Amino acid sequence: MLLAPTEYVRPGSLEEAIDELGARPGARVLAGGQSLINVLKHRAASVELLVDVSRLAELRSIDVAADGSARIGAATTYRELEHSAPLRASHAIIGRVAAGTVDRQVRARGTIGGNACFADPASNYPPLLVALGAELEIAGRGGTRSVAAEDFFLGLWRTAVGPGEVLVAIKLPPLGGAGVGYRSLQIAADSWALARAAAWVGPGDPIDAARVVLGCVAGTPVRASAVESKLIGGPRSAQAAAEAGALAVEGLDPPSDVHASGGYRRAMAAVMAARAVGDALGLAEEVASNGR
Amino acid sequence: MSAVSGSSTVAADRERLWQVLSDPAALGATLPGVDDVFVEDATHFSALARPATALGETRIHMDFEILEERSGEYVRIAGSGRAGENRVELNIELHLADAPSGGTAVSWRGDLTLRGVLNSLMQRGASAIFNEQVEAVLAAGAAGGS
Amino acid sequence: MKAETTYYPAVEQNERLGAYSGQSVPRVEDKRLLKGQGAFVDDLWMHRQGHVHFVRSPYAHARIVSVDVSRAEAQPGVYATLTGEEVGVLQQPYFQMAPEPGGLMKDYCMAVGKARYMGEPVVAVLAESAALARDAAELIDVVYEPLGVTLDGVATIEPETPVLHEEIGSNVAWHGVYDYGDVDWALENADHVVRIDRLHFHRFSSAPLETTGALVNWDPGTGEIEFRTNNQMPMFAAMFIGPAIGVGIDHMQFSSQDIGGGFGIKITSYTYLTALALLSRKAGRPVKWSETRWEHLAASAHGNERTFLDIEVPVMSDGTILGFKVRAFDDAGAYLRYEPLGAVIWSQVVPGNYRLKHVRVDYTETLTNKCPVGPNRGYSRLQHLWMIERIVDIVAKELGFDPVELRKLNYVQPEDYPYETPNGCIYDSGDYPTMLEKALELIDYQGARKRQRAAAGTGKRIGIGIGSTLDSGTNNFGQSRIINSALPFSGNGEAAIVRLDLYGEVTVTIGTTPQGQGHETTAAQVTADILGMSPDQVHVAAGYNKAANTYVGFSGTYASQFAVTGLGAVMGAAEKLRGEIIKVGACMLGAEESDIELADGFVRLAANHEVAIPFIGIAATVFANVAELPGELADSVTLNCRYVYRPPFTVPDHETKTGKLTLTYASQIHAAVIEIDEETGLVAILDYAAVDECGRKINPKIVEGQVHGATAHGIGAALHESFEYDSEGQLLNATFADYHAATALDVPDIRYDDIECPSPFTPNGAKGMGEGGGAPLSTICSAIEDALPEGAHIVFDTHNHSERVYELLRSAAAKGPRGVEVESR
Amino acid sequence: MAGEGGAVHSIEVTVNGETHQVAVEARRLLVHFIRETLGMRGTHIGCDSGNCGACSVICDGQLIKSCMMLAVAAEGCEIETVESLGEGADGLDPIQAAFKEHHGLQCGYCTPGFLLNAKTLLAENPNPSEAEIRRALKGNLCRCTGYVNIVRSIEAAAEAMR
Repeated sequence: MLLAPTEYVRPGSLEEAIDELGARPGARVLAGGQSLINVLKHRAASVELLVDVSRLAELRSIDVAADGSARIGAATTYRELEHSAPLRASHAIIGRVAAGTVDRQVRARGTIGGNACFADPASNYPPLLVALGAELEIAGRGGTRSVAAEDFFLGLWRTAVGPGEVLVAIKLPPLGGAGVGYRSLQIAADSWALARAAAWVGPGDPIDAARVVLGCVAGTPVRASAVESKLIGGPRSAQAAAEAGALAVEGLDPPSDVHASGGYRRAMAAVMAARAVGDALGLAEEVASNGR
Repeated sequence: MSAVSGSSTVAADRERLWQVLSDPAALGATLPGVDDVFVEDATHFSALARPATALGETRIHMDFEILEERSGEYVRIAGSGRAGENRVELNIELHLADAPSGGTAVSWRGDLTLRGVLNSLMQRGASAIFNEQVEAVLAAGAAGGS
Repeated sequence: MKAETTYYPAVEQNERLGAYSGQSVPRVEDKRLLKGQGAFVDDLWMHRQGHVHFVRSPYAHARIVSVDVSRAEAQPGVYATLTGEEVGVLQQPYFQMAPEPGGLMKDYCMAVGKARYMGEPVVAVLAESAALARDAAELIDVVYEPLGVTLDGVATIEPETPVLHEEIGSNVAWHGVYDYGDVDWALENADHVVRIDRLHFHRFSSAPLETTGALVNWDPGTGEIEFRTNNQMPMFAAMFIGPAIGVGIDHMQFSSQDIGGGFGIKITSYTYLTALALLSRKAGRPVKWSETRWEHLAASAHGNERTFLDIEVPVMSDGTILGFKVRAFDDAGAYLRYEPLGAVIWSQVVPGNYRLKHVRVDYTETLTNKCPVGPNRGYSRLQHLWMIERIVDIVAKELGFDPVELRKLNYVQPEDYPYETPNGCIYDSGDYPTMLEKALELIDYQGARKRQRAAAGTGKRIGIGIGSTLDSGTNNFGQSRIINSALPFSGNGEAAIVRLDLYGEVTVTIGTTPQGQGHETTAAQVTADILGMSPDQVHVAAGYNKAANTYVGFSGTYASQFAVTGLGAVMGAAEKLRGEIIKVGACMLGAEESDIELADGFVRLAANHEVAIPFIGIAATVFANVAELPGELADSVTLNCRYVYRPPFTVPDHETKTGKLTLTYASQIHAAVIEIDEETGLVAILDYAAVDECGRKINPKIVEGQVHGATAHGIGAALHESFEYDSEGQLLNATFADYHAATALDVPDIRYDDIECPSPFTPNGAKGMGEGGGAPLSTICSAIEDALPEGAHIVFDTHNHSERVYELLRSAAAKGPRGVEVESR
Repeated sequence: MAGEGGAVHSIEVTVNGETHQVAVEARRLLVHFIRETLGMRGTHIGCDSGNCGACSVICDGQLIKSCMMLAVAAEGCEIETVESLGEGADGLDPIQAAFKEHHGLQCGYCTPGFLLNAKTLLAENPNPSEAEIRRALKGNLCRCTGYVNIVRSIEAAAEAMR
């Protein structure tokens, strides 16, 4: 419960934040703190300087453009995502996933940017952001750059955000008529997900475009390319969805932990993938709690 | 206890890479997140490793012993250390071979054991972080060697 | 009635209970708790106090080669440290209840020489703040020499395994055979014998939301040690601590006000209290310790893990189950902190709810490199009761009996009470068939069977489960002689004081340590009835305080007994006070005692209510105007009445392992309808019903609340709460992020009903309750078994997370061994 | 309160309407600030991983877990704790009264968190279904009641407040 000594600063602007981060290799961004503070409490890791960006106006806006694309400030809380009307119109899935994330208390403080930067294999947004083809906007001394979600997640608790950089925003392309599915499995209501799957399927019939992404099965979200190419050009059928499962986990060897063996996790990833694709095809839909 | 393994191909040629890898002091100097490298003798050295993630750094004081080596191709290392009240134990072997397309192909395999509450907290991630550290060492070795 | 004559001396039921006893009177405790005014141990402080952090062993088994505290002690703000080496000098090993060789164990408050489980305290650091203590702890250099670990509660007895305690020479803590009736005859003569390879009861904890803590001060001036702590059995703790550190019980003061749940887990905190006392003496300061959650999960106490092997069940063709034979291995973890009492407590319920006549249990208590076990809600009985319920369901399934009819056939019947079990325990009252009927109604049993058939082929499977359990209460500590004939324990008891204060206030002090069970409220209810007033006119002192002189050797709150022992003591004291008030009142009114009655806080003439004296008049006279009274009367009253309730126990027999081990037998019959998702193995509870019987209820709402809580613990344990160690003995779920305590979304709405079968053996007809017997563990397993496809493996574990259910579902297709065989003749 | 080492910041925080100007170490958690620095003991600690919700308080109108927020990060915030509920030393607000009437608490350790959870829930949704109440309570653990009577208490409070 008791953190190691650390320093704290709450910069007034993004520029100041970048300066603070640049000045100290041991500095880290503190947003909602709903993951970071717990890690520090157990002294599993320590941080020299916490740079609190949670109140930076530049990081807290939700802008939905006329074309249906959205730009979400990295320090936007789950609660804000859950209640954003524009986002509900453009990308309802973002709010739905937010609404099922952990609990009210965490949703009031936790941020989508923090979730992405935590980059835990069990985190809820990474697979979804990859499936939606999101771009992540990173600012640093060198200016601002955009990284595709697929290239953003480098490994467990590591992302493309380098030393001295800050994740500023998450940009979502317009959904058009595409369907999105998101599925997640936990042992209990408040536990780590064992398997997650997100699916994005274009409006065409036969299917013209698809992205299927798994979570919890490796250090980073895993793109199920085999499923995607099988789906594209095929019918929007329940059978297509059912077949997606086995195909999605081909060649995967997920890790084991106290909650699930790798084998079970693999089997569940297949089930979640099939269901998510089914949801994206509009065959079924479930709004479930999706754990931590 | 979790198994660790991986492989990567680095630009440096085998002899040069080996030279750097087998010189902890020089290596330590070029390594990100490794300080206080102290070489006791030909087979014993210690270091403060600070694997860095988005969540900060975990400071691990490690003592290493080179158990077996065949110059330029193979080394087996045992390490033990502590992170706060937790303990870390490590057994790893590295194989070096000339990569067909030039450079050196390195593969490693071993096991990593965390003991203490850290083990419960890091069970999903310890081996992944370790493998990334090895890649960092090789990269640094390659850099030092090229 | 034969109850009184045959089994126990006649018990007079108190006629005066009624106006308030039996009513759901709102709890007096609630106001302060709702206002954030409760006083929990972490809310207390003392001048000059230091804060303690324990450095714990990261190894499950390791020799402690050296400890260097110099860098830590050099830190500013660090007051002192305490090492295992010092403890080895300052403390005598704790008294052991086990006979030799298990009793040879040398157990200390911290690791001395070697650590035997991950999380065992190795060094204690005392500093100005908890944060500084933790900072300093990181500077303590402990050199460990890792040793081999033994983790399997059965395999640990094999010759090649590492031995935890050299002085014992093996990992067997205790072994005994309980043999009742003639099980060999039964197995030879039965029409069928059902053989079950293995059943496993997993490790979990009721994990109270408030962790263990204490504020301890060893006063150098008086030599007295003050323990302000949430330990839930203080005098038991004192009996361990005193001899260990050479301090008399008279020099130890214990107190607590509000305790944030206990469920038994806080009984064995005496080891930490010992370390804190030693540290306080060394530092010359009060020391404060609040356990973190990971410390609580890794190193307070776990519930007993038990493995049942080679179960053989003789069954007659009509479904009569004659009994069973089993080898049981109870895994006590690294030390015997309350054990091996668990090796006998289960025998309070040898036949469960059934008329089983022939039982043989070959019982071995073993040691492993895991957290020591301690009493945990349903302690030792729930493991045994779960096994019996598994037997009944498996017999029904294998021999084609209806699980409902098979239970009704084998249940102890209403006309059987008082019912003597094969080992001489007396079930006081009950009606299991009626309870089962009620439970089935609550889940719409017939409708559920229809839904079950309708679900076929939908990818979902419906299962219906039943769990029948007992909550044996008010135990006879003489049962400890069954495991060690030399133990000087027997009977039980509880003390209470009811006093008329100077201005006529009625004050009650009790010897228990309530943790949410509403003792202040129920004590006020019975006192009010006996003294003819309303509960809000009765002041019950909050919490426990040894200085109140209201305790006996086994005072505390545990083992489902307050309604009998605690309230029995309060009622006895209130009756004594009533007698004194009437005596004084009669004298002052110049009337016969028989003409006097008590009402509304007055002593008055039954015939003429105008002739009355308020209690203040009685009190003022006795305490401040005593010369007005005749000397012999004045000498015969104190208005300060202490009473010790003593259940009518005799000493059980060591040789035959028989005797009256508990006074009351509350019962629970649960029923559930679950739905299993075939693709994932996830279990969803669709309907859940709990029917309770605990004799006469003093406060029905409190009883219902206890049933809800016990049910939630069982459901959590059945589906997602389990302590898991890896092959190195590392606890893998040491925080609430990985130990999945049940949330409001995991526990369904519980449909509750009850029946009342007053106990003939208690002064108020009540039975102790609250532990619940782990009924949900039996119920959920029963429901999963019911949902599995033909040919599937039996449900063999109490813990059935989605992956295990997934495997069970697929075991049918695998056509492997099913864990059960039937021999029919 | 003892010094803890590390950087110190002077912050201004309003708790239950009273504004405090205090120096706190950067590493100090809001829950320790409330319990130790301010000496208000109604906010409890039940875990070290942000799961149990015993430390729940209201921060600028929203329910949060005070063990996952640094005190320095609460600079300028309005905090409400259980001590703010009900009139004076003895008064119970409708939610507290409902918990008492429906036996929505046993040991009482988790209760402050549940009360504040219920307060923010009913402020947003005066007429919640049982499912909505259970969903809202997910972040608060109770080991005594099995939640049944907590849900009933909140349903009753909602009715009383309508």
